[in-house]
Amino acid sequence: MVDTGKKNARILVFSTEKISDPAIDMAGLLKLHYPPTIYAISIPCSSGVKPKWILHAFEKGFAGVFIAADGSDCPYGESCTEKTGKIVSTTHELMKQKNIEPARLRMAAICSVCSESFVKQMKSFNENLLKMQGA
Amino acid sequence: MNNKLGVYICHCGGNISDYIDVEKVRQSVENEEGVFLAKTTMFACGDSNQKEMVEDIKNNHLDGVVVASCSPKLHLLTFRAVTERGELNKYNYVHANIREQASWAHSDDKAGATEKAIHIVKAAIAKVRFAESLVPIKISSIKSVAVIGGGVAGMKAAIELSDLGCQVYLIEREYFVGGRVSQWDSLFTTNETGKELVTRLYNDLVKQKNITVYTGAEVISNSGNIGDFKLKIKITPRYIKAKCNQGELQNAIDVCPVEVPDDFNFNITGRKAIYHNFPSEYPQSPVIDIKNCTRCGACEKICENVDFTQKEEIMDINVGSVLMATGFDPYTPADGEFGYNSFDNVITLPQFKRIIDLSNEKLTFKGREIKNIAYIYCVGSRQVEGENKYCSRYCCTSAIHAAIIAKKKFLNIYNFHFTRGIRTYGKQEVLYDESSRMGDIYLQSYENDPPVVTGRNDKAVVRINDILTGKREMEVEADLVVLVTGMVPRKDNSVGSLFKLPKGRDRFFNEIHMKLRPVETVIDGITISGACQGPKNIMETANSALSAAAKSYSYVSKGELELEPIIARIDKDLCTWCNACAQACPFNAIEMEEGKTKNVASINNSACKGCGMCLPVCPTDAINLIAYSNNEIESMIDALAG
Amino acid sequence: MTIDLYKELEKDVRYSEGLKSCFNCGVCTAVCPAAEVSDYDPRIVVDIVQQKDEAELEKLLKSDTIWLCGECLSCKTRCPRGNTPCYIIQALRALSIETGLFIESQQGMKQLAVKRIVGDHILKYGYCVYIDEVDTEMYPEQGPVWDWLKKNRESMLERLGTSYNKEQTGTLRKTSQESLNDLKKIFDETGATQRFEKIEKYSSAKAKELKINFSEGKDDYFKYLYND
Amino acid sequence: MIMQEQIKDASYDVLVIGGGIAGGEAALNLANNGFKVLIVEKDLSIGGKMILLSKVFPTLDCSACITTPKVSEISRHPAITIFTGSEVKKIVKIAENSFEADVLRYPRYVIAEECTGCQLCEQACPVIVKDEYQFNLVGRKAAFIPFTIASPKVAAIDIENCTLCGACEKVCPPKCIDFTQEKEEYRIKVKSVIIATGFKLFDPLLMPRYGFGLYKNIITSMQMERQLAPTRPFNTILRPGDGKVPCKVAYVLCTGSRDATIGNPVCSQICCMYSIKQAQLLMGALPMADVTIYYLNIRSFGKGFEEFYEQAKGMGVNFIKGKIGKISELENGNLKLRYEDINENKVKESEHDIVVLSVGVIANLDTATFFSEQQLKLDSFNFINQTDPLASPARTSINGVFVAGTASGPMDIPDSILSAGSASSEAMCYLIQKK
Repeated sequence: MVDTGKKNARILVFSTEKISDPAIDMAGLLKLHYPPTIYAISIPCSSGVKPKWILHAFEKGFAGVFIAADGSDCPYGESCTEKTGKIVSTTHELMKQKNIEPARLRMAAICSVCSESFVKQMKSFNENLLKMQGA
Repeated sequence: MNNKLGVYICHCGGNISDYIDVEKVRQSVENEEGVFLAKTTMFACGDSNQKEMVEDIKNNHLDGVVVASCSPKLHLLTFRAVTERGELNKYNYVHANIREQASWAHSDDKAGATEKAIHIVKAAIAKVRFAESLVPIKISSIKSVAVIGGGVAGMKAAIELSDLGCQVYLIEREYFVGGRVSQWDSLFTTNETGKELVTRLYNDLVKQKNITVYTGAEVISNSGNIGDFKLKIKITPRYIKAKCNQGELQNAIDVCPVEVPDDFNFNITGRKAIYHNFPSEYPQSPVIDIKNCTRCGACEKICENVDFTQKEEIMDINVGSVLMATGFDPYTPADGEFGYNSFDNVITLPQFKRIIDLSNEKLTFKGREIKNIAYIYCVGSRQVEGENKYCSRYCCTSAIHAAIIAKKKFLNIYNFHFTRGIRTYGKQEVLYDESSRMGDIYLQSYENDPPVVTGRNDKAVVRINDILTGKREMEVEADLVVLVTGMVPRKDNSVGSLFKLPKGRDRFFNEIHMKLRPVETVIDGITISGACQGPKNIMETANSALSAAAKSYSYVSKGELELEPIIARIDKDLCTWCNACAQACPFNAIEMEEGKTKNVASINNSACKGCGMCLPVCPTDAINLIAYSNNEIESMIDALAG
Repeated sequence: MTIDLYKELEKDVRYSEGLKSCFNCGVCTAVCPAAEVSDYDPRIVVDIVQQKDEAELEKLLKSDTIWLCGECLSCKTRCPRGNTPCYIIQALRALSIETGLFIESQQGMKQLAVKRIVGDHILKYGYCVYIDEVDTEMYPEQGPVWDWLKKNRESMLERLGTSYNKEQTGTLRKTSQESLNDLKKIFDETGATQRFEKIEKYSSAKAKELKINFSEGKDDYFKYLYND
Repeated sequence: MIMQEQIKDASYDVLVIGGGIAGGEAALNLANNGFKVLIVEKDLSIGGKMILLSKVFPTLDCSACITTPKVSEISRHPAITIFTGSEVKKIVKIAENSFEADVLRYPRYVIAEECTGCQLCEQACPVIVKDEYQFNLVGRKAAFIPFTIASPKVAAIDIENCTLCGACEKVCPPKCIDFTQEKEEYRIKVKSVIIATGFKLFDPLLMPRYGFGLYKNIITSMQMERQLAPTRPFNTILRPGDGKVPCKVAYVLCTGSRDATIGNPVCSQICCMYSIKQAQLLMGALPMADVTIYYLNIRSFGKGFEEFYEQAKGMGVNFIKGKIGKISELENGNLKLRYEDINENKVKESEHDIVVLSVGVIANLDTATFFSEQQLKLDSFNFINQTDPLASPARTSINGVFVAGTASGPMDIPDSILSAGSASSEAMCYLIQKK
């Protein structure tokens, strides 16, 4: 790796095949750069993320997990946002029990063209995680 | 577990290999567990590589395949087909996106991009080890299509689908079909009028036996899926009996005391609460605008066909595919934008076209004769500050055409075009030439210095620093200022939200891929056509309508469709039937099944859409989604973390 | 101005031939030899004419601009819309003389000098440029040898095989009175004579305004223009 | 002379003339709905012009990534037959749903089914001629495979230039070179015809004042496209005169478009965008390069095009409004461009080390000769006349004959694909209705 003098945080993104993944693809297409230590696993819907997967990621050394949620665009129904929110709060509880800062798990709705917002989210999340590392 | 895997890493002709050390990726993964062969290729999607992959799979009896290339939206299906030709079940294929999510996203950091690509490919390898052979779920598909929107796109698509043998429901929100085109007068290139074109189309339409046209109709709910959409349609009544005496009805219109702005004429004229737009339109029956009707009963007294007892109807229809043709709205300028709503002789292009159509002999507006007309281009398009960055593509030609028509129809018309560079692309260029020859004046403003409209006496003065005469400040005293407004997405796009159609950066409906799948959307079974997808002229609209019709037809023509077998699966040993999953399921796909020792959950395979909402709610972790099981996701996480 | 300049311009066939429609690509200016040595811009001229602005047209007719074109017609073969800016210039020049506006510009005023040299020479000799009229006072660039050549022109031109001043065939022959009469008739019929008279008339007024002696031939006013 | 007995009969539902992206898309639509299609392609490979492009605007997807999978789907499709290196000589409409077409298949002198594409013949061949697939930037052999992603990827012998030395025959492992092949004549019965013969690029030799062909460092946009393509002839961008990597590049828009002096008054619709695209690619490939686009009007009208234009401006591409008047060559091979900078109202000269002429779209006149007994009407620009452009853009003056893509006028790839969808859709209706 190029030593840029600053290491980036390793972030796992759960993206969704029809909504947020196209936005992440478009960020690439538009060459909107973000840290290369951000990895996406694409699933059908953000309300299908199991808390144990998130915990597994922290266990394996990810500094942060980000759920790029479908929001109101979800093709599977209105309840998606609420359900994804619930997963996040449940997982936050589990994280506290394991002494992982809840701030390491974030969620935001990323629509299919929200490339810029995705990149902005990633950069700020990365910055925050780095600060937490430093602290 | 698959343990004889083939991995292919694509250069993408430089798109990937310019930023990612493809050979290094190959070397880093060739010794991964289960990898039998790892190759790089210039174009994974090219014919010769596809052939090579087929040979590799057959000769070596590979049981899993990974291609690391572009986004799966482009080529997942391509490589699944390759896998199938290699006589391996296509679900043993996993796609790794190292272009959009690595080489392009990190083109500023080659080492970082390479490192990321290695992990992405390793994760795909981890996933493909767990991949299993699956059989697509077959569902029957109803040979009928709902076409939403009865403008030229919708009508053209409906006729086409009907010709091809489909049952078609044409659903129009307004009370008359024809959409925007019926509002235009003479059209470029044929000089046929909009009314004539629309009349021609609905004459074709009504000849077809298998088209049902609903006007005043809106889709209010949608359930179901490709092959079997269940739509509820609300039909508002016309308050006029189907068969009626035209003369009486005209009298009824005449006596109506209510006058409201006529939106068919973009509010430059008024109409009654009982009205129709123009004599030959379809359906041949006026309508009572019940929102504005005072129920005075004047019409009832004259015409026995007026019927206030008619009620709103809700219809259920069942279709295999939905074709969207909902069109556009003309941009409405903000108050004060180029004098709009500040000076009363500043109007929009659609209004101007109606004025030309409605004026005889003399061109008049608000009782004043019009001689000097200033056209200001790119209003609502190519905005420097506003959110419409796109070019509306039809407006240059349309404005020039209207200017020519005005000049030919009326005496002493002087046209002044305040442009930002004329875009009469293709053969439309001849129109630009023609208008110049007729003496129209063209001026062009600098990008950051748009024309300014002020008032003087009862005229509007348009001032510009003209590029073409070397920055000279020019001004025109205009009797009429026409704002050449572009196309914007429909203000009320609720039907789009109903179907969850994604929108592009321009907020129009978005296709999957402009070149590969130009009329399909990410929502299976729903196609888009015409200006709801983005600005288009009539010819382009007709082409896209016919393309969309052919695509919708292909969804329903065979009576059967294959669906992805990616559905939820219950581990009956772990399940304790608590009902949480059934409650979470938005599709009622989970039911209780009585077992010998205990009750367990059971998935209805044809109802399950594979969203996974049931997974996180299960207290015993007894549900997994096929292809997204704990094993698959966790091993991918391991690979990405490593 | 009471006269409608545009109506007048439109009567000129060179205007309708020259201007079909201009989309301001600037190729005429880019290939124009005059534009290479001055700030002459045929595109702007065409654009102004195309805009039909009476005041701007009047300005143009009073300007030096229209007198800068060399009438080489390079523009004709290059224009993507089939215009000929040069023809438009020719029509403008004619109109400028017709309306007397030419005297408002330095370059325009010189029409008198052109008329008195080229125009008068044709009527007098049948030649635009004739050796008898070329001297080193007016054409110092000919150099002192010219004085000798001119003095000995009869024997020299004889030796060179010309028909100088003789009523026979060959170069530099004398134009017969009959031909000169025909030329005069052509000038009368085509309006050239009338135009010459207009040039004289308007120039005379201008000379009066400038308080410069005006009569005929190489008078003070001619010299004022010629030496400018 | 071909004997009458040798004429081969065959029948299909639809004859698609032209195997470019429009013809291919139309054929696929028809075949996927169960119709039998014959594609007749004049060239040795299908994929038309698109397969030779670098990337496509405004997404910058690589063109090959879109074309090659389509091409391989077409060539694999059981309902599609492809004749490459073949020409339609004559079509006669006998009745509705009944056309007869005479097709001539020229010999490849290679047994296509047996050729493995090993390229040994190419190595052995001693004859070098200009490579038309690289637009004459480099040479090729007389025994050759058109280009690396050609379909079919099979060798052919360019018999015009072949010296019959036999070197290729000797090295060919499957012994598939066959100089005894003769042209074959087919009489094809079809029910409908789709014309997708595409367009021709304007030949800048017709505009001598730009000096193409005279000055070495003036190339066409298609030559630049090849230099930027993944299957490019050099591994970088070179100017042909001396092989120098250029750093000041000029694009001359409207070369052969919107220009009555060469008889083409209409706008070619694609040149603005492909030039902007090439400019962006050049700035990526040669970070030090300075790219200037000389334009009349920038016509970035399609979906995402205006944004793409703005992106180019943001990247530092220079846009100058003004048509180039003349180009002259300097001693060092650089070129001097003379133009009026309209925005500043000044005549200027600028020096560039390579000039790219953004050549326009011209009608392909082949189509005029297909029909002898019925008249296939052309428009005033020699494109196929659309008889009902607003309601049925694919219809022509002959019922049952449809037009797809640029055969009816200039258009970009998305519009060509939609037009092909429209043509195939109308053809399907025609076939179903007339059954």
